Amino acid sequence: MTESKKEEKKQASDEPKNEKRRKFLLAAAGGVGVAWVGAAAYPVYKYLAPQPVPDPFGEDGKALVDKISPADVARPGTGKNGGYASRGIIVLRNGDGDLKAFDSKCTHAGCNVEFQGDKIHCNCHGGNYDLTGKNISGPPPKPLTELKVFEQDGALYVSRLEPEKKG
Amino acid sequence: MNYPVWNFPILGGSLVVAIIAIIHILISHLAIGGGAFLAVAEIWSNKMADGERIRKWLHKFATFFLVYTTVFGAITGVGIWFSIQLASPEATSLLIHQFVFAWATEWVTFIGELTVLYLYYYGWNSNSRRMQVFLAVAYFVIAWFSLFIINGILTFMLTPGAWTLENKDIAAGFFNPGYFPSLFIRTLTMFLIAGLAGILVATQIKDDEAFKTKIIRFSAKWVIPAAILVPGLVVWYWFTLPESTLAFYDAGMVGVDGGKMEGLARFFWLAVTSGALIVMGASVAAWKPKAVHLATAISLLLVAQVGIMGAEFFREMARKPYVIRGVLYSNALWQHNAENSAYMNRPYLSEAKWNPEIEEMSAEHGEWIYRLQCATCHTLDGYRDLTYRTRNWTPAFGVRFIEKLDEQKVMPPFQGTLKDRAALTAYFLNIHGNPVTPAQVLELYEQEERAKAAAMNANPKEAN
Amino acid sequence: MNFSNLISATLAQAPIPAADPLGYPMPAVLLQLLSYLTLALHFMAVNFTLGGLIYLIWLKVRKGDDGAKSFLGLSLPLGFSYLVTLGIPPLLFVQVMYGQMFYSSSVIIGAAWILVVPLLILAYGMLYLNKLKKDSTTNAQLIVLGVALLTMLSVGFIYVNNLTLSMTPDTWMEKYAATPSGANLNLSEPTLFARYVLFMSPALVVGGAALVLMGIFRSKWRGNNSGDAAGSLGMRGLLLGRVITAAAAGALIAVLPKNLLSDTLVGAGRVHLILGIALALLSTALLVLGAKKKNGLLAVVGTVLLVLEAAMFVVVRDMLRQQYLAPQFTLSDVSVHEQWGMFSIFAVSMVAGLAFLIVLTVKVSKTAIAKYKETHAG
Amino acid sequence: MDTQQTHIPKEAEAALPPADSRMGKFYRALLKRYPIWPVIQFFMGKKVPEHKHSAWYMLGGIALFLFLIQLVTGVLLMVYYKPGQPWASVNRIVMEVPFGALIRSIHHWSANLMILTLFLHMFSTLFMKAYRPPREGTWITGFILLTLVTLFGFSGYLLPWDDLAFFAVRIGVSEMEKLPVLGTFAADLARGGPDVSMETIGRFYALHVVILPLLVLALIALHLLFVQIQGVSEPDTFAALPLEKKKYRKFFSDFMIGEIPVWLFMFGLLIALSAAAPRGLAPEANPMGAAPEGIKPEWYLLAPYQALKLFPGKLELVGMAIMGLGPLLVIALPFIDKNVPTDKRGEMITQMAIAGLIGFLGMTIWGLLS
Repeated sequence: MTESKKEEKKQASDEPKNEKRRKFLLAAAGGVGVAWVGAAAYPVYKYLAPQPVPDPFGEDGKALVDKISPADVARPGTGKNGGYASRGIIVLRNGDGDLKAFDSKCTHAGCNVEFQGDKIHCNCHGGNYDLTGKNISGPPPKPLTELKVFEQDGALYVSRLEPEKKG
Repeated sequence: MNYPVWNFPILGGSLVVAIIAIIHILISHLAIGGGAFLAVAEIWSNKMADGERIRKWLHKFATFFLVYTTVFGAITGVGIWFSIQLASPEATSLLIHQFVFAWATEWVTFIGELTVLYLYYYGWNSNSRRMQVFLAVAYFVIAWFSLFIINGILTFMLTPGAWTLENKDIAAGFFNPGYFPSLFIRTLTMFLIAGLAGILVATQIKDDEAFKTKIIRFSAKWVIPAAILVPGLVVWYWFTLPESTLAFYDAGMVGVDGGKMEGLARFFWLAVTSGALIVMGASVAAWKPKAVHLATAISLLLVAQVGIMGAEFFREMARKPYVIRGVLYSNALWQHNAENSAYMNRPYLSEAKWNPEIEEMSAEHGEWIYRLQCATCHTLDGYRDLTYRTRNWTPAFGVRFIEKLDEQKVMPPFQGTLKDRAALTAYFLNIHGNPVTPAQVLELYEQEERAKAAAMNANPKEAN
Repeated sequence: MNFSNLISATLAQAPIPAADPLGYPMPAVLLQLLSYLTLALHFMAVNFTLGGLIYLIWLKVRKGDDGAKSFLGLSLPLGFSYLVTLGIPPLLFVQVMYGQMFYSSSVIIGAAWILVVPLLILAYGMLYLNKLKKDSTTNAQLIVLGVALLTMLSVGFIYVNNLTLSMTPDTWMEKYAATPSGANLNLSEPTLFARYVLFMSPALVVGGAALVLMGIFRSKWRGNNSGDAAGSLGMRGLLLGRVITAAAAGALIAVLPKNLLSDTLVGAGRVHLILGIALALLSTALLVLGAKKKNGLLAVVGTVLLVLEAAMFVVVRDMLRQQYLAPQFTLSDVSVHEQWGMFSIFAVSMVAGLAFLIVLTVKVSKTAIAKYKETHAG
Repeated sequence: MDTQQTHIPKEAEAALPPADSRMGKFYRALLKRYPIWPVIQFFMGKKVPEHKHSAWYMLGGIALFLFLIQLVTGVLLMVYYKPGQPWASVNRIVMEVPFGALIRSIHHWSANLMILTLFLHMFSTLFMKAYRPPREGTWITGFILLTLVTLFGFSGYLLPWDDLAFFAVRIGVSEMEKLPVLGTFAADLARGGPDVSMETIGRFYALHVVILPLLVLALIALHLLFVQIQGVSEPDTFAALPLEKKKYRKFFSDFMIGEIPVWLFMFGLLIALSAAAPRGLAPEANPMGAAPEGIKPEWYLLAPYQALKLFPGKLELVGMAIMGLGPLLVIALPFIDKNVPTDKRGEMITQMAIAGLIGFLGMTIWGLLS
């Protein structure tokens, strides 16, 4: 093989390789560039990112129930829609005389549900829960979130329900 | 207290240092990275068919480089030294006495740099090719050693590591925790700046697009190492920073003009943004070298300049309120004195050396405390101005605030007695057109304290 | 601010700061030695650049020798950069030894002191402007060089102000109280102007010596008389410089407090002064002779003696300073914490570095001189 | 195979990437559907003359870039700004929202730099005499844009509802009140009442975020269209050159791409200014309290403010009349000075413009110092 042929062959085999290398380098450079731009854009993301929502139960672990007084749910079978920490709530007294409270946000699409005496109903898509908060018919996939409710100084308060079962 | 305090108006001493230093750092980085650029371009030109042309262009680069780095670089370097003597004599003295031979060794590199650069530049026409390459490489190596040395002293101030005033362990102080990340970041930044300077000189190539394209693409490549590696190095550097600095950074995301140390966060993001802008700008230049003109190239260097401003301000602010962290406060109060309550509670003026026999509780009392204790960092109506910061002060608030000056850990503790605090408060209140005397301030403060104490006795729960 | 009446009455004690807690990094004698050596070299560079600049302006005004003009135009920026660089070690060592005094006086004249930085940039930049813009008109060049001269003279003036102030702590408090920004000069110092002229006038001598050397070698390498005009200008200027310096020295002696003078000029002080004067006479004689006979060796020896002479006077200057400060401060007051390890790193790197530079410079100069001879022969 | 008749002209074929490449296919498909080749060709032909004052041509682009920054940061600020609780919401942006102070400072500095750039743009156009016919339209739209941007600044100044904003705007609008005949009517309309109040916020807010942006965008489009159609004006010295000595740079894309790093620097400068001198928030406006010390309008309104002080008492109206004449003269320039190359009158106008510039700068500096 003569020198010039060798050269030619070398060139021929180099070209696609060089092209490949070029493409790889360009992609790598692009990647580095995008990473830098991303870093510089982080402040904008951070500006728009939602601020952490404060704990509804505050420092002492409880929240005042709004628009429902103890008298409203004095008798078994009564219940009412109200609010706590700018969210919706349903407080009811069941047949056994126990006071129960549920966050009124429907587990299906987030509408606020309504206490209807024998059941809890969602007007948006017709979901139903029983008075223990269990989803019994319609689209809701999960029971309502139950809260611990108690009376203190003539007003109702709710706090996070301690999980009963563990493990 | 040991030295007089330079009350430079509007800017304040520290900003004078910063302005000179920021200019110097861009140029000094160019002075070192440019050496590598010269060396690589020399070798490159030897391998190229149009080597002679490249060298002709390189001569232009070398002329720009020589004038720019020796005139502005060398003198601003000396200028930093001039300004730190004025702004913080006590700290400068400490650094000089600890690192005098490090500085002297750095001076050997200066002489070496200069001489080799002159041999290279003035021997352009007579030296052999090999000699020119050798000189360029030698220049870079010697110049880089000057960074190697000064970097030890610079990083020492923020992270003195295992060094203490007692052990005087120079090796521990020099190769402190921040030393290596900082050294690598600066080295890569140097290459980047050299590349940007190369682009600038390339804009002077007229009427030959192909050659201009070649040189600009060559120069733009010098940004790549920094673009890839600096982010990782910054993370490393971040982990060497004192915890309190990081806490200031976190607190500094929000807030403006007072209270929080938000400057730390702002300048950090200035550095990051500038990095991104340089990567974008250099990519644009490499993509369309034909479009690059003088204003384009100058803009790239100016972006580097604001980036350096961000990074260096960050480094300086990270040290707040110390000038040598954990050893000496910015206003020349030694840490060991600050921990000694007997020292801190002495009547300030009678202990201060630079006291022209000012009478206690006189009208000038507060002014002299301001001049000797506050003016190292603050001015009245310029940089970090106290007129603005004390605008809402009441007599009692001022006295209380000064007592807890160091509560947020961004200022040194106050030295002096209750009377000193009252006098200083009176001084600021007078600036706002409230003509109270120190004695009146003291009286008002004590009244309020008594009322508070009475309220506390009456209703301990409510007064908290 | 009405402090002045308050102050002048009081202030029995000057506010001298405490010495640095780290102490001296090696015995004061060695620090002094290093400082003398480097300061002498710094003064040589200052005098070469300043003197060269004065000669260059003279030559431009009088439309003198072109060879001397281009030599000066080319070498002044280099001289300036060595002036600055050689100024670093003496400034470093004065801060180590006399830091308390030096920092205090620097702050007191802070505004003027920081002005040194822009002034240096201006002067240096003008010297390069003169070199790079060869095609500008004579008037434009004269303006450029005139600015450089004025700025250099002002920098020298600020230095003399600072260093005299650093020796007179009794005057500090009044100045500091009056202007917190440091917009002060030490104009009340009686020795100020005599000292200033004494430090600036050797410029004519050193610059003259440089012209003499340049003239001799130019004629030699070119094998003609093209360097004669420069040589004779240098010689005449040198003699004029000597006369002015001697007059300034006389003036300084006249205004110096007598006890300081007599305390300085005993023992070592007297020896150094006499040696200095002897060296001055000898170097002048050698340079004049060298210029007349076009003898390169004589002129080179004469120039080297100038450095030694400068070193002698630098020693006398320091001894005078010690007498000034004697009531408040002596070098032996300060503790010593030796840093021999660091010192040896410095010493080794300096010796190795200088050796490397000398070898390299000789090598490069040889090819350059060969090329010069080749181009200009005949 | 595509059987459709291709409408791609031959010149386009030559200029486009090869037909088998991805971009080539895309462009061809595009041109087949939308035959805009002549438009593209027109833009591609736009040239910028190259001479030693070429750098001034970048100012328009810089101003546009800063305007885009204003749009983006303005929208970001609107996310948290509440015209019902102006001060509290701005305070929240500054003190609580991460990087809120930074975004607000960028908005502030970009506004200032934009106005500065526009001033420079106007004066460079003036001194290069680029306003002469047939470019009257560009000149007039440009001048209106400058006025609108000043209004932008004025209306935006009030929105944080702090002490400084309140009194500065109160002063500004009451100047308007002094105008004869319709003064009070117009001022009341602007304020929504006899004094600056929360009512004013609503008006200024609507002006600042809806009306002015729409107007400015429309005018920018018109301004740019004029420039595109008529091309960049050539200064006399350049126009007089023989054709072979005239050097041009293609606007698309050489000039524009070369300007990108300049924009990047402007962005860096904005961040640097915001880091070094963040925009502060004064205490909430208190219409009953005393005005804060040293209250002054923004720097770009200082010159007329200071000049008005020269006309005390009843002379103020005279002053306002004289100052009203200034803008009118500026608008009328292309109708007064139209000869190419510059004649005696043109030179006189240049000298008058220099005098005007010096007067403006002098008044501004005087205002800053006093």
